[in-house]
Amino acid sequence: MHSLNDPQLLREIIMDHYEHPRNRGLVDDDSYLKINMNSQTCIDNLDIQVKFDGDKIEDVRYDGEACAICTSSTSIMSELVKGKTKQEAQKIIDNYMNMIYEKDYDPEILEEAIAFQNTYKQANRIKCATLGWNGLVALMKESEE
Amino acid sequence: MHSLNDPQLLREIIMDHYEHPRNRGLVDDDSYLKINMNSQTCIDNLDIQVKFDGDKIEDVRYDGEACAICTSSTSIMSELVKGKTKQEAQKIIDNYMNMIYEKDYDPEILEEAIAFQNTYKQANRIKCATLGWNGLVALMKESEE
Amino acid sequence: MFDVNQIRKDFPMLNGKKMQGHPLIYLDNGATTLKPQVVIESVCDYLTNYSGNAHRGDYDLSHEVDEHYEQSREIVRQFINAKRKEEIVFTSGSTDSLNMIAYGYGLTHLKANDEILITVAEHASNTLPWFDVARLTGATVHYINLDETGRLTLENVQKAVTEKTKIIAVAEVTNVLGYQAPMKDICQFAHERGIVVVVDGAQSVPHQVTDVQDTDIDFLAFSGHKMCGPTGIGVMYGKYDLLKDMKPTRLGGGANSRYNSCGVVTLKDPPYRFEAGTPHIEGAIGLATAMQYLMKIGMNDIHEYEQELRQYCIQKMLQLDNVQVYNPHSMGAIAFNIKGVFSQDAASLFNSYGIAIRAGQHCAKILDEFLKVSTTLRASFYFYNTKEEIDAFIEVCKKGDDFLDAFFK
Amino acid sequence: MFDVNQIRKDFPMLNGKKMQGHPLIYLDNGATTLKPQVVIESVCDYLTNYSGNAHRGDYDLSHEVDEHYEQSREIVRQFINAKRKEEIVFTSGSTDSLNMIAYGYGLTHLKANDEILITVAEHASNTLPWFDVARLTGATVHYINLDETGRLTLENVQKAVTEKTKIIAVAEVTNVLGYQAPMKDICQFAHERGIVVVVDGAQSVPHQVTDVQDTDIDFLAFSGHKMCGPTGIGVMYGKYDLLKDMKPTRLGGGANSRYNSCGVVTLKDPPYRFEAGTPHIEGAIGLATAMQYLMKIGMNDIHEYEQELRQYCIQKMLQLDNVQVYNPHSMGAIAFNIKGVFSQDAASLFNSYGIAIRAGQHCAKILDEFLKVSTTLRASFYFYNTKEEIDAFIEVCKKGDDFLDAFFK
Ligand SMILES: Cc1ncc(COP(=O)(O)O)c(C=O)c1O
Ligand SMILES: Cc1ncc(COP(=O)(O)O)c(C=O)c1O
Repeated sequence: MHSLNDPQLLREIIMDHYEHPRNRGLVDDDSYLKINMNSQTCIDNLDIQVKFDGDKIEDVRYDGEACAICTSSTSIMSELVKGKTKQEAQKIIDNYMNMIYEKDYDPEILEEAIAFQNTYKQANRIKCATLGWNGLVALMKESEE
Repeated sequence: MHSLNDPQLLREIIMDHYEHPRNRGLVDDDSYLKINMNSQTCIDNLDIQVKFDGDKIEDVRYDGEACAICTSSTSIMSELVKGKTKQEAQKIIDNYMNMIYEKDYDPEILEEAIAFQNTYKQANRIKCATLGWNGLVALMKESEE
Repeated sequence: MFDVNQIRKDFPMLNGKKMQGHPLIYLDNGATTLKPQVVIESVCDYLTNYSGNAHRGDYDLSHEVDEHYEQSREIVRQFINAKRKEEIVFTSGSTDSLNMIAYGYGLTHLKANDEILITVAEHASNTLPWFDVARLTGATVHYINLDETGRLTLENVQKAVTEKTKIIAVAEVTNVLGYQAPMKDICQFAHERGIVVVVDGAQSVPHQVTDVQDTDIDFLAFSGHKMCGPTGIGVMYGKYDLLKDMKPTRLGGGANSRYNSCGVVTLKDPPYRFEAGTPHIEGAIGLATAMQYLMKIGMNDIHEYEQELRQYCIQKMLQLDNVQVYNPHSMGAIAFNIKGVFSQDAASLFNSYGIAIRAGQHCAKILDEFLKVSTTLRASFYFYNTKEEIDAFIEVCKKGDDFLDAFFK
Repeated sequence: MFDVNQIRKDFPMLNGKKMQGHPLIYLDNGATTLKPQVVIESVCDYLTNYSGNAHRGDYDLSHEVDEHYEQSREIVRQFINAKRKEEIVFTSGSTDSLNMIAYGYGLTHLKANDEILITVAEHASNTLPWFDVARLTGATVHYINLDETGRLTLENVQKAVTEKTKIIAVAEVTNVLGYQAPMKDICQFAHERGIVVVVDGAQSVPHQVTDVQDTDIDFLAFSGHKMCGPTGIGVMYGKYDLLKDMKPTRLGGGANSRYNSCGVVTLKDPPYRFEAGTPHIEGAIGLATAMQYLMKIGMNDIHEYEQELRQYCIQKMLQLDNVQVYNPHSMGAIAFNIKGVFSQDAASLFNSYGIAIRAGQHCAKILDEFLKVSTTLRASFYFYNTKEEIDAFIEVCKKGDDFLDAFFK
């Protein structure tokens, strides 16, 4: 677990994922579900792809144009949920959203995603910090249909 | 001249012209100029006809649907200007408008039209008390073109 | 508990405003309504304390505006009990809303020989756009007959509907005759036949409980200023699927998400695609405040009290020989005339006693073909009116014959 | 004499409003502007003291509203020096005005193969309606090239015009690059060829003297909220003869003088035919008050002071290595980026110091094809900004690289 009280560390996490985003780049593979997430009030515009294997999230990909907050939160998300079951992913998502919306959450489970714990102080960035996550939610829902 | 201070008399003038409008009814005669006056903010809707003979106003006619103030002010106007030269009519019109808009005017020249001297107290009736008169003005102008 | 004297304290215009030297008696609520202090304050609050743009900018002030604006949408949703807040589109008023429906939905869904049903009691704003859309598409406008009192009944709707009927556009309460249409029954009948029901709620939404899910209407239009809100703001409600299938009538900033120089445009989802340009922000906020104010008093109580006022007034008017009432049994405005007095002259007389009522055709200009009088007087109440005001109104009705008094006081 | 400290006292938002703990530095005036106390008061005055309907009713209150409303029209006429007040149409904003022109004039006057000229720097509200009107009529939208700095020149207009050109629709000052178009020359050239010139004045009318008779433009659109006025109100100016020849985009109460059940409609004369429904009364009144306020300060002085501010700011910015300015020589907003920082992240950093600036495409979404950057930051001034505010802004520009500070303060 990362120290919650070391802004320098949290900041480095965000910069690291912004400058070296993990799982970035789309694949040309019909077995992935795909969604375009574009924030209607800002510039972020990402395509998200998820491959499910039964109950499992086998892969997460994304690409597009987005700010640091959006890019790195999506990168961290992709690492966190890859290989997890939908149920496990849902628990991570729930905790993340709780953190963003200032409710109780379990920092342990969020790992690097705790870097976004201050988002509420700049409420206009919430849309950036959740864009990729909401894309995942939408695709998980779609996979159930 | 009528007593300016006898509301009862002024009122009778208006009622008389409302109930027995003079020169009412249109004629089917191309030598008359014609205009439709309909107040865009109230219900009054009159057609006005004027026959000019050179510089002289030979006849004034009107018909339509209008309130008491509009009907009787038009009736009185028709009597006042019939047979007058355009110049004479213009003087009457100017005095009438001055009275309506609370400027200096000569009551003598307005004869029965002084019944409308209180119009400014109910400013929303100005449009009624001037509709027919404005029709005359428009036709006089047209006759010059 | 409904306490009108307490309520009146909320309205600055009822505390000191005079007309012709008399305290204002405002009985033209069908045209527009007075504003309570809370609404005035909420408008000023925006202008004074957080006057930024909504949906724009990337700073806290803009976010603050956004939150207020979207919160207002949510309050409107509650007020009419819509399923989702995305079904609430802010417009500049009923007229704008009805035009958006006619040109945005009607124009794109009607074809030659389709039929649009309206009534002769509709307001111009629910008539003229349909004439024009009919002209453009080759569809035709037909009239549902009113019954002999002027009421819209399910039976007459059933008689008027044909295979070709695609849209029924009617007022829930009409602005001159004030009858309530049986919206729920009409919708049920219409929906069985795939007909879309457009409701002009300008005179109903301010005065009674509105539940769009219960009546199941497809579109609803109403204005803020007729329900204690600011002018220049109104609402178009539409079922989400219908909105998705509809074209905006105004294009521009905020309505599109992407486009390029070749003209390829991607519209945003409802409601944003319909709100191009900077919206009337303090209008939306003021309207939401008005709705909260109304909900706090209670729409049921408001409705009941207004009906009580109307009964009280009608009973007194029916006792007067010189007064003709055209709609004693409806629930909205009272349409009447003073016998032998042109409506405009009569309105002037009321004015001279400080009473605001309206004369004319009330923008329902084809109604004269039904009522057979070309103009009427209209007295319309709101929950802040009182029986004492009605008593004063009745006294002036009695003076009707002396209508020139107004001119010589 | 122009005294900014005196002027700032008129604006409640400049006296106490904070953002992220810092006094607000508002540099997003291109999006919307702050409101002086007199405007707030005139809006409240209507809502509090004479909240009736305009053009309606037959009593003094309604007449009083009418007078204020029409007086507001006259003040707008003065402000832009139109020939007649009947050439002033109140709308809900620039977007509404531009759509009214495109659909009310363009749609009825364009035919297949006619050409509409715009530029890639136009705001979405002066682009999308023309795309749609072109689609509906078979006309085509062509682009006038900007020069290498992003400026619209007469030469390039001349090059773009063909026999088929019917309409030129351009911003007098564009909202991202802020260059001033030579409107008078363009109009002269266009009118010799019977081309109608539509001007988007959203970013020019608030900041400089506007004289529609001198430039001879045919149509002008602008918004109240970008010039100290309320939201939800704007103006469409049109030469009277063009307005007479134009179809309203909204039909309804107040716009028609007569109609019957057969669909025969007689429209009122301009401007009333374009103002169907209850207008935004306090909006028009508030806008007129804003214009009086601006005229009292003097539009020339305002313009001069704003240019001085811009120069001051540009000079400081050009000294910074980490800042790229895209339009050092224009006169409107400053378009720039902090090198290596995504615009939205940068805006966030400014926010954390209480500075409101905007990031994004600024509703001119096809400009990226010209600037070759997909998004920029935009700082836009108004006459109440100061050099001290610019100094603070420059300090944050310098901190650009630490943009995540915003997140960890
Ligand atoms: C150049 C330009 N045109 C049009 C508009 C649209 O103005 P409004 O949002 O007030 O309709 C704007 C404002 O963003 C603008 O800058
Ligand atoms: C039944 C009805 N529909 C529509 C309207 C138009 O409302 P607005 O003038 O607010 O657009 C009115 C108001 O006069 C009305 O009474």
